[in-house]
Amino acid sequence: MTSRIVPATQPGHPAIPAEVERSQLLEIYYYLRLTRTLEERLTALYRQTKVIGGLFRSLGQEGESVASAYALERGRHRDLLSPLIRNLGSMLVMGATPLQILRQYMAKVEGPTRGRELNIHFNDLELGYVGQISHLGDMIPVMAGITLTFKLRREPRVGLVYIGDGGTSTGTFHEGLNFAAVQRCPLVVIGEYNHWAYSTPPAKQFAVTHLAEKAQGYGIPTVTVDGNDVLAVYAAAKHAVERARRGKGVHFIEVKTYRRKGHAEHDDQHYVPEDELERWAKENDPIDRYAKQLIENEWVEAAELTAMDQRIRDEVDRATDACVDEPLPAPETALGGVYADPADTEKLWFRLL
Amino acid sequence: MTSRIVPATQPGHPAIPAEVERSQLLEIYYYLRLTRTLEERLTALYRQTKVIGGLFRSLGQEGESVASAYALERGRHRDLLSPLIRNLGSMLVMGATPLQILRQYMAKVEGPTRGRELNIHFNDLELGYVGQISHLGDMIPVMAGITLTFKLRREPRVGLVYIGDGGTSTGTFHEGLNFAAVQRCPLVVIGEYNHWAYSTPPAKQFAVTHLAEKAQGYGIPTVTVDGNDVLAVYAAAKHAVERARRGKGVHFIEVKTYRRKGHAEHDDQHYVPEDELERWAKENDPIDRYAKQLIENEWVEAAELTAMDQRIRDEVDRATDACVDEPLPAPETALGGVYADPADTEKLWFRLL
Amino acid sequence: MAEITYLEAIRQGLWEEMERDERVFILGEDVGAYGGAFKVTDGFLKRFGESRVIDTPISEAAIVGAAAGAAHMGLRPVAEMQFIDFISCAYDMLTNYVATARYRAGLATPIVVRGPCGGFVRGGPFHSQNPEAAFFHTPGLKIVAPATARDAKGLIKAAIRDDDPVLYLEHKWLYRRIKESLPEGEEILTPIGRARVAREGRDLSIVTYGAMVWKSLEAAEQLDKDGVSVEVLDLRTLLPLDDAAIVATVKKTNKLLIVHEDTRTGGLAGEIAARINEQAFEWLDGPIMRVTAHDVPLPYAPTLEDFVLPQTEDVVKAARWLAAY
Amino acid sequence: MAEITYLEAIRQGLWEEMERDERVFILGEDVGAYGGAFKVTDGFLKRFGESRVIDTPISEAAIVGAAAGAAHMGLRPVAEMQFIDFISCAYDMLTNYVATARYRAGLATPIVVRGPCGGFVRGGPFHSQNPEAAFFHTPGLKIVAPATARDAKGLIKAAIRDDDPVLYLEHKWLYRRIKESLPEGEEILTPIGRARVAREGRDLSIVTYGAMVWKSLEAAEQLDKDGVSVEVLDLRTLLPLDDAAIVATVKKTNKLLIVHEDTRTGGLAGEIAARINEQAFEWLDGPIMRVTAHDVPLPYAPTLEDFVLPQTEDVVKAARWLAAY
Ligand SMILES: Cc1ncc(C[n+]2csc(CCOP(=O)(O)OP(=O)(O)O)c2C)c(N)n1
Ligand SMILES: Cc1ncc(C[n+]2csc(CCOP(=O)(O)OP(=O)(O)O)c2C)c(N)n1
Ligand SMILES: [Mg+2]
Ligand SMILES: [Mg+2]
Repeated sequence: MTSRIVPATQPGHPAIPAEVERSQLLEIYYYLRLTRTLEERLTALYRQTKVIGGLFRSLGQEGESVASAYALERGRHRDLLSPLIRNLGSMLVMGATPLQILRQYMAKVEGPTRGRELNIHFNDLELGYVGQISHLGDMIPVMAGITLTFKLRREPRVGLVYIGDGGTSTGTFHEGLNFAAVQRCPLVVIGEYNHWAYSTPPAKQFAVTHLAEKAQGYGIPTVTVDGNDVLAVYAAAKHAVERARRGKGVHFIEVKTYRRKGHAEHDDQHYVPEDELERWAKENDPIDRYAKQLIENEWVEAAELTAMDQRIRDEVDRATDACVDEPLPAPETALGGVYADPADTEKLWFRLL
Repeated sequence: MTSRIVPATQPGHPAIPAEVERSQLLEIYYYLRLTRTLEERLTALYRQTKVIGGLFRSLGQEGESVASAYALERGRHRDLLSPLIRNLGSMLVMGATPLQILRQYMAKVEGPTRGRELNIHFNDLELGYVGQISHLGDMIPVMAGITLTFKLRREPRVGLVYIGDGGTSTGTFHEGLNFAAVQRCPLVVIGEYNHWAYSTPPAKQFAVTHLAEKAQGYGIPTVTVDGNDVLAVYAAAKHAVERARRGKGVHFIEVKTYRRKGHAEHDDQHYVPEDELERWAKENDPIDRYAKQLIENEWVEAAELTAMDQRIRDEVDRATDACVDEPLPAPETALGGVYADPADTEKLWFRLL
Repeated sequence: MAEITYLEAIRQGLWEEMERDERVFILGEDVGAYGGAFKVTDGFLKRFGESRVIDTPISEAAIVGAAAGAAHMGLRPVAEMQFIDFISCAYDMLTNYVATARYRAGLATPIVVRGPCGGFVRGGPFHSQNPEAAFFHTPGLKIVAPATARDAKGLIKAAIRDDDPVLYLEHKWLYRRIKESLPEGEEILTPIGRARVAREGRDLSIVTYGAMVWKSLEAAEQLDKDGVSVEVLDLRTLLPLDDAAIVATVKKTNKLLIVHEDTRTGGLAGEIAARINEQAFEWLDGPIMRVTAHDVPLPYAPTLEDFVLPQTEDVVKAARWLAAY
Repeated sequence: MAEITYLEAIRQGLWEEMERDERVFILGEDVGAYGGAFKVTDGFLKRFGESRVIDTPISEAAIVGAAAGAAHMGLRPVAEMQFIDFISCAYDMLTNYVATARYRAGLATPIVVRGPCGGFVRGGPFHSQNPEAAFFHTPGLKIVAPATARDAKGLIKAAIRDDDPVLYLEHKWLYRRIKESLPEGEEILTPIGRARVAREGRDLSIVTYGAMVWKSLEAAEQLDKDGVSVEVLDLRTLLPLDDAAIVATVKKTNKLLIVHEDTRTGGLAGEIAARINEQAFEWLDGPIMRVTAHDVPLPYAPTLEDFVLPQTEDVVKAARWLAAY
């Protein structure tokens, strides 16, 4: 039950970590870069006022999102995760497409929620992701129920859910995690210590030093890992996921990372101590670190990554072009699907005048 | 921040523990016996259907209630506690009277809530107790706010709040305790491990062994103590209370005890393992243990206790006689005091016909 | 054809659905070994085992949220609130997560949340609540409130089979007070969304639900002796309201008295009054009137509780007034 | 006399009360260093310090509960919900603990819970809610919803001085859209419980509140050109309703249109319709009608949001219909 800090992956270590294939290293890189490139595109679209509402970046946190999701079994009706707004990378790993994300952010009719919900609030239960609602913490009980079902049916499936350092203060986090722990649900919880909850620093959010300390109140094992070390996160998540799959119950992983943009694009981050952003960007960018590791260890060639970067840019370009001019949903479609039956909500009388 | 188990007070130890006066030993005994005698009287009244609604006993838990409250500074505008239904003893220590309790349970017009609320849901902020509502956990945030006020005003006052093993599963427990911990409120939390939450055993309530483990997620010190060892509870509470008073923040004390009656009088406890009740009654009754300790250590004479028992019976008799035939509140008083202004809620039209 | 209580009817309905469909399971506080605070699930643990009768921690938000998650995965959870008053702790989860899931995300969430509601039992302010008004304002949710043993059974079964989340309000004052002979063998299903004419009448309509159906029927009985013929409509489903049935009875009697146990302001009567204005204004021969509880938290003392809650005598007086209008 | 926005008016009201009364303090998420998500408390930390401007964890139930505790001790807490949608997480605390405290236990709980409500801002289902209906059904609570800058200021000040808990709903669509010149030096206090005639008229009354006051005034302007004279009543306080003002306008115009941004079923319009039936039925020359949002969670896409929410044009059409009745 004790917390241990997983040391950062050693740079210069020559062998590819056990159980990771070279192709997987590249695939992880693909998702990392895709996440960042896609978010940069979203930022551009946001500035052009094509994104509707707010934009939430995961800059600097792509590593933990991608690597943790990558530890799951993917495919139809396999493992299932529930992301937060900053887990775009996790969604992509599970099979959400840039086209879907772009459409959703621009509220297009062809988007996954047909314009009903914003940013990455959407699901594909078959592919394995269930969209959050805004109310922080609520997905923990829901994922407890989803993974309880896996357990009751004796399916070898695992769930994974994210919670921010701020989100751990909610009552639903507590109730859901405790419920899952008692039921020994096959659930992995990723606690994202990214130093901020909007403008609130950890010291005003809780009185412990590490999120992992919170896990101890639930009787579940926990580990703290350098969230910007992609392979360390992957290893920790893989361990927790396979443990859960073996029926050993809930596991809590704290990832230490840093939110390098404001809470959303409108936030000027004036509350952030000077130099802190720069330092994290320069010294501790998860993608830079990962790319360097791949190249320095001679696991891949620099040129492979450059080529992939270009392919990703093209992919995002194509997705953007495909949907940027698509229409918004037709007004009356707003009335469908509140219930299975009746299928449509009644149009109000004054609209018939 | 680590949990330690406070050893039970050594029987046979000859000196009265430091900082406890002989008169205090007797006063503690008085409250213990008063609690039990009063509850026995309530049981009799319940059987005569004079108690309205349910009756919740603290049999076997009087020790921790009385001893923890006794660690507070009492008097007008001093320390303040919030009890649960099984903390009748704590209320008595703070100055609630048997007459008030009897009136409240029988919904008498002269009762402290004039028939509006049940069992020990009532307050006297001057004397230092604030009544709970039924929704478990809600008093933790409220007590966080009360003790935050002590801190903001730099008053040397302390709050104490109880939570059951079951109640720790609520979201409000989590939110309130975390809030208080971050704010370093002068608050002592007594976690009552009494082995049951209605029919639910700890193993179905949480996945830790000790409630104290939960405190670790809040960054507050904690201790586990034999809840049926009156002086051990007192010592632990006194330590925590004075620590809080010195501005050191929240402290969590787990008391291990046992609920020897059903959840309420109607509960036949069929779910309790055989012999368990008998064993706790015989070997580990907090009042018996305490009385034995007082006498064997020659701190008091057995005859003193016997005399006090009789005085208490008389006191409870007098209180009962004083109120048992009192009237219930007049119907229309139900309309007063929803708001400060207007003072009365409107009587509905059909009552004017 | 044995007489069974309202409580036994709920129990039978649940039991039959669990026998019929292995996706149905129960979760809640003390529903297992204890069989539920009111014994609605007594014997279920023994019959269906620990994986279908789950004792939970005291965590209403987690109970409802976990039920939702299981429902997304194809199960049919029935969550018990020990008293319905505690549903307030899951208010966010039920209104924001559960009720919107189909609309915002195409997620089916066929859960039933059930629990004992209502007063007349000296339960005080936190064991007597009628929470329907707080959830009535929630597109995506359905709410049912049976008054009879037949509907208690028929609605729990229909709720479990419904593809949307249903809040099932069982009135604890009716638990052992109402008895009815139900045919064995026959499947009893009460359609959700359909009211029931509990008594036919000509002069005035009472629209009501829950325990107040019985008080209204008593009142109608008394009024009959005065020559006032009262029709009593038992709503059974509160969300969605059965507009057709409400409009039909108003068009028949031209006078409407709405009776509910819940407090007045913001109670369901308001919505019904608005709908009748919109749909049958010209048929009204008098104002739509309400008999409800007074706008105070429900107090504990019998004298106070009886004063605050609407009584048969109140319905009689109000109906007589309206009939004479 | 400078023009200030609705948002600035709230800010000024809060500021003045904090200057006036040192018992007043603010708590909420990001209210300190950040000055609140919408900057309502910008600069407060600097002026009043950390002990009167408290950044809290993300714990709405704890925020409201702690505010209640502090209020019992004599302080005057103002709790911010970052978006009012998150008040749902404190539903139990506000309705069961706070609202009943005076009644059940004689405990004064003078807290203000405030936060941005309402749609028209592409906020999607969880950043656009109008929660009044869920709390309207709560004896012991007061609810205010200013439409003008003057009332935004006058009501926050009155709410802080009120001896009972007040839910203060500030409409985020009005934050920077509404400007008004307020006299400096003069103390602005809007009495709680009193509606305001926002426009006088003869043919028909619109009773409304919040952002819909502006849409209704726009509609009235247009209708005026058609020769339909519309009176607009801005409720300002939702709980307790100002029955006298509502009845007065109905008795004057004999036609009532209730307009609210909230969804239809279970919205406040129902209660108003019921009260007018009870208090002014004979004065009605037509059915009480409602213009409200459609009964769906509020969707995100502009096309959808605009369709779901009531628009000026809807008010115009509905009023024209009712005027012609
Ligand atoms: C229950 C609830 N309260 C408040 C909010 C408003 N809110 C949205 S994000 C946020 C900060 C979240 O911080 P954290 O959990 O650390 O996640 P991060 O943004 O750092 O990824 C807040 C307060 C919310 N979404 N839900
Ligand atoms: C939020 C909430 N849910 C459910 C209940 C119903 N309930 C009352 S007491 C109780 C068991 C409490 O157990 P515990 O906290 O261990 O206290 P104990 O009875 O052992 O003193 C339950 C479930 C409640 N009062 N509040
Ligand atoms: Mg964070
Ligand atoms: Mg217990």
